[in-house]
Amino acid sequence: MSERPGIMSTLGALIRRDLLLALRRRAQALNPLVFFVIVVTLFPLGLGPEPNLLQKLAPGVLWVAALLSAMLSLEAMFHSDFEDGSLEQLLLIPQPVFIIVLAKALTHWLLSGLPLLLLAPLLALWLHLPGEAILVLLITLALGAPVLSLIGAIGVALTVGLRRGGVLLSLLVLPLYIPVLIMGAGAVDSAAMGLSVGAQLSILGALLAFAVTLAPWAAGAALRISVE
Amino acid sequence: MSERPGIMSTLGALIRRDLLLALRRRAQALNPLVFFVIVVTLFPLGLGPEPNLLQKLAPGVLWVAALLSAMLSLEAMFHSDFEDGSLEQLLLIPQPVFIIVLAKALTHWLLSGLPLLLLAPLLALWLHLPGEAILVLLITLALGAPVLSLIGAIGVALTVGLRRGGVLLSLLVLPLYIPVLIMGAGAVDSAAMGLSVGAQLSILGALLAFAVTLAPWAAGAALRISVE
Amino acid sequence: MSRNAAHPARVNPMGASVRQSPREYDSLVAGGEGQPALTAENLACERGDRLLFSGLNVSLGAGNLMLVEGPNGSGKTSLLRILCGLAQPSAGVVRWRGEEVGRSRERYCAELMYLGHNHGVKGDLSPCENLQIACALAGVKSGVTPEEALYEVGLAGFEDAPARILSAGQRRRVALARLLTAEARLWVLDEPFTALDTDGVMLVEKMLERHLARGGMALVSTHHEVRVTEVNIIRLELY
Amino acid sequence: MSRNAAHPARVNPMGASVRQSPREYDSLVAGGEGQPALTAENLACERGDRLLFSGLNVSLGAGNLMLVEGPNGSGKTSLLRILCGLAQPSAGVVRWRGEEVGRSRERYCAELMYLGHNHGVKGDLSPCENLQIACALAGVKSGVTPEEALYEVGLAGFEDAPARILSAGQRRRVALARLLTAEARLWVLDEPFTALDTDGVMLVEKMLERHLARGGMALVSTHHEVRVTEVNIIRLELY
Amino acid sequence: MWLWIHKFGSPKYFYNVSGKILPWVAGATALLIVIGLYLGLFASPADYQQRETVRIMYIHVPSAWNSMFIYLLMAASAAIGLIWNIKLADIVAAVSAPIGASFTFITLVTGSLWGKPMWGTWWEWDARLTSELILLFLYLGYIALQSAFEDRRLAARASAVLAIVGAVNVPIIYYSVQWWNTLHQPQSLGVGMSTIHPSMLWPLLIMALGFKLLYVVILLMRTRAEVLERERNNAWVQELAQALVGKSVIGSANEYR
Ligand code: HEM
Ligand SMILES: Nc1ncnc2c1ncn2[C@@H]1O[C@H](COP(=O)(O)OP(=O)(O)OP(=O)(O)O)[C@@H](O)[C@H]1O
Ligand SMILES: Nc1ncnc2c1ncn2[C@@H]1O[C@H](COP(=O)(O)OP(=O)(O)OP(=O)(O)O)[C@@H](O)[C@H]1O
Ligand SMILES: [Mg+2]
Ligand SMILES: [Mg+2]
Repeated sequence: MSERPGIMSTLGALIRRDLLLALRRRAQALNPLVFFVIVVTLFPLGLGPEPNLLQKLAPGVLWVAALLSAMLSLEAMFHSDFEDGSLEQLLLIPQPVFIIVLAKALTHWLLSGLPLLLLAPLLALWLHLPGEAILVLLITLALGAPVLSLIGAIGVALTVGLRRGGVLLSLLVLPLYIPVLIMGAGAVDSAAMGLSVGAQLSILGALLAFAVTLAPWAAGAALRISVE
Repeated sequence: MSERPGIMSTLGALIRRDLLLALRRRAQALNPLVFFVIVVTLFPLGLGPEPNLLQKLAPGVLWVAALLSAMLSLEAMFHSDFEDGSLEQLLLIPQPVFIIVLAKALTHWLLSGLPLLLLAPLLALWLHLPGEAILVLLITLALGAPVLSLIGAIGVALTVGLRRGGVLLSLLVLPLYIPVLIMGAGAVDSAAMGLSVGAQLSILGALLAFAVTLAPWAAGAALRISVE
Repeated sequence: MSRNAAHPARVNPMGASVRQSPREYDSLVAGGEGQPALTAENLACERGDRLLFSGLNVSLGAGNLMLVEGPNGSGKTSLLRILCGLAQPSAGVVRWRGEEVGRSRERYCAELMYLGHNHGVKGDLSPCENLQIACALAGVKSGVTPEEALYEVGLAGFEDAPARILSAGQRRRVALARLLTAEARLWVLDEPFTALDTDGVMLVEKMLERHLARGGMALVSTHHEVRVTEVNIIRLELY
Repeated sequence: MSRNAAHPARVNPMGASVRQSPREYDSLVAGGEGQPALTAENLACERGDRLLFSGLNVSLGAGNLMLVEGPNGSGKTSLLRILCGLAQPSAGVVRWRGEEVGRSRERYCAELMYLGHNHGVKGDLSPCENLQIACALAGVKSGVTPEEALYEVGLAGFEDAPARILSAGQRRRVALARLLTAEARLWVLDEPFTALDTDGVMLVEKMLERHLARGGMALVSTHHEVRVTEVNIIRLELY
Repeated sequence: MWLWIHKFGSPKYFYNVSGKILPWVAGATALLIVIGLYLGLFASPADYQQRETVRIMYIHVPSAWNSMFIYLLMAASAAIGLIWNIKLADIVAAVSAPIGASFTFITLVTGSLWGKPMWGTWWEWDARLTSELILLFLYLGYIALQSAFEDRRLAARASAVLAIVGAVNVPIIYYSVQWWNTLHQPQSLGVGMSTIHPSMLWPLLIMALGFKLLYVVILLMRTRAEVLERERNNAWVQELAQALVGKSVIGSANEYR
């Protein structure tokens, strides 16, 4: 007979669960990263190898690729749990629903946002991005990627009951991602041209604070509705 | 007591089935198209609105977007059939397996490749692509999109038994898409610069012929393996 | 709290039905009458590291029902999938009318109906559309229309609702209706009674009886007692 | 062809087991002993255009077993999901210890275990890991370790294989083991006998008996006869 | 030939024979690589243009050759495994993939390290560089697919289909990349060296042979380990284990029962 677990220990247990599941499918857990790399390499192939052109494009391409890679791994957030009935079980744990969503968003970020930070410098080199701009890229990714995961969680929670929601999901989520994209790519672009980036970075920070406080609640409510 | 159906009538029945299913989920059937539009519009947002730069990018961006949109709708090709047991039923129809794959690839093309032809001119205009280049864009899409569907069918058939195969699928399929991308984007680029495009178009045609003859067999073999 | 009334749409007239003619199936071509049509020799199945069964022999002739029994995890599903040609045995061969099923896959499939744990009913289509498609793809048609088949399985009134909204048992019944629209000689049913109510169980038993009386064959895995009369029952005990 | 041998790993010692103490559950706090803990008044459920049931009253006290019976499509699953708070009724309220379950969701969930048609066993994790996670997330733990629970449900030896490779019935048993590791007052089981062999059915019956004897409550939908002795059975007939 | 394939395809025969060959091949490999390295790093002259950095070539070029050679070998043995159902061929294909991927990776890394001093950039979208990168993706896809299947037999068959499709595509990819680059970029940073001095050629060839043999050694070792693992329930492996330890250390076929 032990105590009913507290909120933090539940959050920990949920994250541990999802990381364990990811570990069991290592090949899949690496996939957002791989997708990021592949999309970034597609562009030179589609656009030609001119270094000058590539450098100009680099901020936009890197950020669009990061955004797509975050978006495409969103669907896995709840999908298998929904299919095998685990999601119903999760909704019946004696904790507020937003905890589930928060745990899912955190795991998504750990698996899709964080690894990008490690690989982004390499890809930025491929696209001939200058050094200071790479630093700014990392900062924008560090601030922006969690926002993508959190906003994404709302979208997935809304579409989880629908089969083949995949691309419907992108339709819902992409418009919300656009501010992040504009600020992120804009900051890197400014840095590459030697301009100051303070304004964009603080807006990104504000978006992050906003998303952390609001997204879990919205996503929790969405989840309860769409599982019924 | 009627006759055992012939190959062509089975193919027809399979395609009708998949189109009917798509019709029932109209919102999803439109999604490859919507995704194409979204990706193309993301670029001006990530890169800034300079017309010259955009025109230079247009061939690459349009083709990369077409490729991603085809790729992302691939997963739906077999996924729900696998989950609900329909795929086993399909594998037990008294016809060679490649028929199933061929029907799936054709439906995929009807839903993801064909509609792009209608929307591509509009998007090309947004990106300031000149008129002759738009014509070439349409020709390359007409030749290339079926190749994407056919090669994609191999990838999906290989991963259908694996849960969360989504991004693994892209890893398998994207390297195989590269020749199509290079030729397609290359032809549009040449056309925009006023060069001749005959060589690229004939290579695309050859790729199409190649894919039509070989992909269904490979995908059929893959399907039988991965459903076991 | 407890109310009792017969549900009109569910009264099942299978017994009195004259829709499905009791005509015999065409007699077996190869092997002749009385010869087993489905045979398997020395089958073995290994899953992961475990040997589920080995040295298993199966032979099934016209009018025979084979019940595959065994506790959970003993390999019933694995065996049925192998016998359908959906999975490969680790040793042994399965033959249909003397030919290896791997070789003559299409001829075998034309006479085979399989119903697995997942029954392949598309939720987005109505029961009627589900059956029409199954009909268009199947080998030989029995002449029973989808509407008639749905009536037989007690789904009158649900023909045109999307199958997604049906209950677990109702969806199972749609899958069962497929057996009626096709003229399949061999039925392979993996736990066909799952999710069915008592009416439904009786319906399946009636269907089996009629199928066997016409000279059909059936392979059924189940944990229930199957009450069919006057048929040749072979029990295959896995353990 | 037919072989007979007891399968040693599946001999189930539930009857003789001393692991799960027959200690009573803590007596109900609100409402007092003997008062029903779960009540629902005037419940109605409409799906699509059909009214499945209306004016339904449910009340369940310590030691009571409620069997929800009815033909396929009569609304059993819909009712159970409503009583769990997973779905909203179109009319009426569900109360747990006098409080509306929508309001006091977390307190209700701490004492509730639900087992649906889809049982939520993760195929990528081993049965043991599945149970550990369920334990970490559950309300009150019973003190039975995952290993012990798996032993009770006859899965000794399968603790560490990925659950994906288990057979349909074995996966169901993993889900059942969850009931043992948590100290839930109310069990809601939707067709718990699905896919189980006769041993498995007996196991569930034993588990139910013991749960009820300890003052637990259970809501079970089923098409089978449930053979539990000495308990207060309430039948709810849907049609 | 057919008989030979079947005989050599038997895991036990392979295990015994490869056990005898392995030390010799390993010795030859070590010898060649040591000689090659000595010649390359000390005995050969520095390039008048590239100076000492040219020595990266003795690693870079042999790994580049290996990376392509191994892919073809992998696809061929996967095809043999698929068509004739020979377990050993499946194992060889499965085991080759990570080795090939490593050589590809080494090529990319050494190439990049070389590119910085030579071209002033870590990476250039040159045709050969790009196709090497795509080759790495093909390897990674193959490995990911292989590891995504539980059942080894299915994994082998599915990834064999992929390897064959990939092999059909490798030339297409290679030529289209070449086309793409020459189309867009006339100014070429050619990687090829048409004339190479014998004092550099010899160490290069020796290193190339050494790397080929290195692949063979790793292949044999990993294949032997894999054979033991997959055949662990067979009598001959059990005997081997018993001979080694004196008792059966490996789980029996029916450990769950
Ligand atoms: C990441 C960068 C690089 C990659 C991926 C790369 C890749 C390759 C590949 C695949 C080959 C074998 C080509 C064949 O046999 O057809 C090769 C050969 C070679 N590479 Fe590189 N390379 C890179 C950078 C460099 C650099 C910077 C140099 C020196 C300037 C260089 C010099 C050579 C030479 C001399 C050969 C042998 C020439 C031949 O066989 O034709 N590589 N490289
Ligand atoms: N979303 C929906 N829209 C319309 N009708 C629905 C919906 N979901 C369920 N139904 C209908 O509700 C009825 C009851 O379904 P439910 O799953 O509760 O039945 P059940 O008693 O559990 O049956 P079974 O024994 O087959 O499991 C069915 O007739 C079904 O058609
Ligand atoms: N891919 C696999 N790898 C390893 N073992 C497997 C795999 N698939 C199934 N098994 C094992 O094979 C055994 C038989 O499975 P099968 O589904 O055939 O059983 P069953 O007799 O149908 O059981 P049930 O009555 O529960 O449906 C199970 O013990 C299962 O663990
Ligand atoms: Mg089974
Ligand atoms: Mg139900």
